[in-house]
Amino acid sequence: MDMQPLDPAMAEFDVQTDEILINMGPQHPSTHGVLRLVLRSDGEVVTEVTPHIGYLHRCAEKIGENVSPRQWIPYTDRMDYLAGMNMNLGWALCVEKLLGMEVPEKARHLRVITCELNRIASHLVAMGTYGLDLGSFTPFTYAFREREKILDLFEELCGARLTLSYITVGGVTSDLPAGWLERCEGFLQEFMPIIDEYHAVLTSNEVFIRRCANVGVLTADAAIDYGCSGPVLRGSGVDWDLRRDGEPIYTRTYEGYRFEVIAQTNGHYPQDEDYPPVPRAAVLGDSWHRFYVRMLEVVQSVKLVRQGMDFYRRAAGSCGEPVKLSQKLPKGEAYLETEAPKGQMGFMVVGDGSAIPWRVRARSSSFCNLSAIGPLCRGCLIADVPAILGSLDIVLGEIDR
Amino acid sequence: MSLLTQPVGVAHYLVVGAVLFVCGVICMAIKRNGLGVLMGIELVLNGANLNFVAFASPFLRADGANAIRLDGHVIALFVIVLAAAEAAVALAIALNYYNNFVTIDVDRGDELKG
Amino acid sequence: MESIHWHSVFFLIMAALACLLALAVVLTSNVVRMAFYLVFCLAAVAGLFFLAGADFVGAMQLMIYVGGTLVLLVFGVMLTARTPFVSMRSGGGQWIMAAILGGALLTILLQAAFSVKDWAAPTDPQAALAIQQPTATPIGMGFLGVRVDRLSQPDPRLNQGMSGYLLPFEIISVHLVVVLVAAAYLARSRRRSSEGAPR
Amino acid sequence: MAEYLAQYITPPWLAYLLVALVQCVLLLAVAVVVAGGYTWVERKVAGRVQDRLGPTRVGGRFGWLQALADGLKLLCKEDLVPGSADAMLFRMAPYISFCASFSVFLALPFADGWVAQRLDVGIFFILAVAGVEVFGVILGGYASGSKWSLFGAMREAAQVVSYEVPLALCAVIPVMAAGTMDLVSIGQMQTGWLSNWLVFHDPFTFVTFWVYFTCATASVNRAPFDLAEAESELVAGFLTEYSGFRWSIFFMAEYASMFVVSGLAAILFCGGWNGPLPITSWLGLTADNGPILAFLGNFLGACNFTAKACLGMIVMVWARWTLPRLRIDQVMTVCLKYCVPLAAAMLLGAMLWTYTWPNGLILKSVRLLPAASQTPAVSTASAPGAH
Repeated sequence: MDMQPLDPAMAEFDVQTDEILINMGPQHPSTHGVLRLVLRSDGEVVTEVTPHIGYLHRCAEKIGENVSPRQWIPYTDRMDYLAGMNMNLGWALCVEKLLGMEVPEKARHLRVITCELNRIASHLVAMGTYGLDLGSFTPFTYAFREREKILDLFEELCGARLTLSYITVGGVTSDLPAGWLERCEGFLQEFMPIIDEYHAVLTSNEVFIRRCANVGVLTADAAIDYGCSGPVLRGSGVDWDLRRDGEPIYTRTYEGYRFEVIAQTNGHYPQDEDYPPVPRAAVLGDSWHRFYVRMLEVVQSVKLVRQGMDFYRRAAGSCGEPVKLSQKLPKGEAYLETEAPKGQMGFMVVGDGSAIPWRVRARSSSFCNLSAIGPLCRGCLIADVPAILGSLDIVLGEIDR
Repeated sequence: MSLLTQPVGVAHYLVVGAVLFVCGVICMAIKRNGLGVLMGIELVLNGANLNFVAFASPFLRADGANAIRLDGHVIALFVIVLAAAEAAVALAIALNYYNNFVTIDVDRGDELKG
Repeated sequence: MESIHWHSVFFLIMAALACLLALAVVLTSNVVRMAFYLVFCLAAVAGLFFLAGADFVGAMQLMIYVGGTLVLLVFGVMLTARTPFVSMRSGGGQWIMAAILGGALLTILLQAAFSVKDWAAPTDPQAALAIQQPTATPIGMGFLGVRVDRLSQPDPRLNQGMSGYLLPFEIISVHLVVVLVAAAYLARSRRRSSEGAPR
Repeated sequence: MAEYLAQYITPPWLAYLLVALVQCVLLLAVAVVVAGGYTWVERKVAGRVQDRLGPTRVGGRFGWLQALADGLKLLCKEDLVPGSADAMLFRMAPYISFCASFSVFLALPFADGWVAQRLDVGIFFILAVAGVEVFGVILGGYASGSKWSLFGAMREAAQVVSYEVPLALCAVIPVMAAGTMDLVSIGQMQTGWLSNWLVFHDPFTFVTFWVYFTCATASVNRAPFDLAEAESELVAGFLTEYSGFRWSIFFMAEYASMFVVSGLAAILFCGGWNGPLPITSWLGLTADNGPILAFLGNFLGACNFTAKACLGMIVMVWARWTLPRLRIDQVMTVCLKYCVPLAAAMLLGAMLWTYTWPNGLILKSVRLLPAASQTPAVSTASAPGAH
């Protein structure tokens, strides 16, 4: 009778219990969409996690090879549907890189404002659903309450709440409506004190800390090896943010902005604000740190939005002219990674001289982040699997494309 | 129908006790499942307990003064506690048995080595 | 028309339940169902205890047997329940042997039960219906060495055992502790590999 | 009551049957109304905690009839039995759970003497019968033939069996202070002012109350200890395969046992039906002034008791919507490393306290009513035949 565990590192128990395979998903409340995880578990202890993806595959990249770059913008909205602006920006910048375009000053600041607002919205969803994953309902409603206000601002801006298609190749589709900046400023003023509420409900909650501190520890080396990026990478203490360290065409967007990269370096996080302290149980690279990085990035994004509004007020001129649909793409290729809320979102476009790209590819940050779940979950309890998965903050629309 | 109108006595309790006891004995004898044997033991102990409790009650018999009263209850309690202890140990043994033989069929445990 | 004796009616219901469920335990071969029937058999026995005026023992039966032992047993069933073992059947010959032996044993026991005339029925038909004395406190005092029910016992033969059950109680308690430690030791989960699982 | 009716109705057994039926239906109504009303309260409180309104439409402004609508919806749903399930056990399991938690009401007094069956071992009976509820859950989880259900069932079994130990230890402490296991007597002992409540009997009972409440929350599977049906981990645990009516029966069983443990907390620690102030004795609503006034007093007491039990349940809701869920190993740690030793220490402390000051330290002058002046030591010695 073959009862040997596959993994020799697995603890061997005196009571021989059967290893069972459990399907977590694709219809499971905490797999964040249609992810299917096959857990091999011995009682409550998980010995192996195998992610199965592809349930949300929609041939987005192939479609991109049949439409002009501007027509593909709505498809990027549906990749990371929680951060449509950032997806739009990644693709727009990539095509602009191929075309060698520059966007006007005003459009640049509008891009920063909307992308950072969307980053806040995305991190709010990450925070709320992470609460759900740990069995706490209330933070979810608190997070969505504020996210709704951001979506209201977007709706006013471009008519859509989720699939925005606002940022486009060559600039943005429209200028701000009258009074938008005041309403945005009003939101930010309301929002800042509420962040403390989030910290009270989750970040510094004793039960929360016990659930995610020292759970799913991802070392910096492992994070780099797996190609993790975004808050997952920075949660492991790697000081890397494409907004500062990216390609010039992307960092030019953030020229003149002051912000800190949220990563624990030299044993502490940026101390430009009054953040809750790191609990003693937390280990760098665990679920708690990944969560904490997102919470601090929200504050940084608020600062960026404020600066962006200042710059916008002072900027003159137009907010860019979208390229024509018949705009010919030069022969050659361009690849650009941008810092989306979930991590480094890369787009590649290959032109063959016609208006339709010859090849379109996307590099999904969630895909690489998800690839680390196997080693992260080895030996954890079943209850830790949602806790780790939630801390990776994946979006299946982006993984499956 | 006289059973419905007449009070029951110790003898009636003894009948129930006897049925439980015999069921338990049969269970112990023929079950191949180790845990089934364990359940047989529980049945036997309960049959015995029923007798103790029945003898303890002074209202169930004509010679009520001869009832063992509290002693019956106390012995029944001891039996219950010991049965719990026995179940714990027997279960541990069953688990070990399962580990060694990968079955709980008691008929298969016919070799005198662990 | 004679009035119905309620004590007897409830006794009959409980007794029938207990006997039938005990039979079901014997006859079924699915181990989980066996445990299920056993729980209700034991609960019915607890009902019989209540009817016999032993409310403390009855509650104890519910608490320890039904609540504790059986959950323990179900644990064991589940730990060892793999589909091939859930139902293990015995041979027909064994059944015949068991039926003969069981029948003989039952006959002897039944005869013994009805052989003493005084056991058949109480003299006072309403006695069992009378409000029963509390048993919890006397039992508790008995365990502490004071037999409150024997303080006024005129018969010197029955007056023995006044010292109560302090010593047996102590022995049982120590025994229980030893058994629990032993059971935990037997069923312990030993982590053999020192490297352990990465967390 | 039954004896009274038996004089007029022939045959007399019909009277007994009638009275039994009425009491059964009353208790069932209590259990069901408690469960139904409580779903409404839970949704309202959860709504407030989460900065939203909760039910607002069904049955007027406050959504009073939401529970009824929910119940109707559940009744209309298809009763599914999975193909791989053990159909008989699967169908039986909800009823076992419900019967167990419903039987507990048999011994739960709502006011002085307002109890279906006054038992000498009331508290013991309640703990014992409430423990049977877990059996239905285990059977349901096993019989569902789903791995998630099995996980839920095993978690429930491990958790409830562990938490029964500190729960029983905590229940023993007020029993020791009162000198009886009869819940009606325990309640009567706390007549009068707030200071007569057993929670203020000595410092140890005060601590015990909080330990008891924690363990009670865990033993009825409420958040943060709701591991058996942890929706983010186990889909719905042992309830995964249940639908419609059977699901709602499990649900009612859970809510009924929540009421029971909260009610038990009220009786054991917080005076039961005796308010913080001796209002009933001020108003003269006692047995000395005739049966009608006594009935009124008892009615007030029952309301008082229900209010206390509901307060306990609302605290459970509050905790549920505030805290994340603990992990199974942490739940076991809380039980075995904190609750059990703490309860054992409190038991020892309360024992020494009762031994040192058998009459209590609280000023006797505060105790207004003669029933309360019966000290624990005296009641222990004179217990046989005292009630």
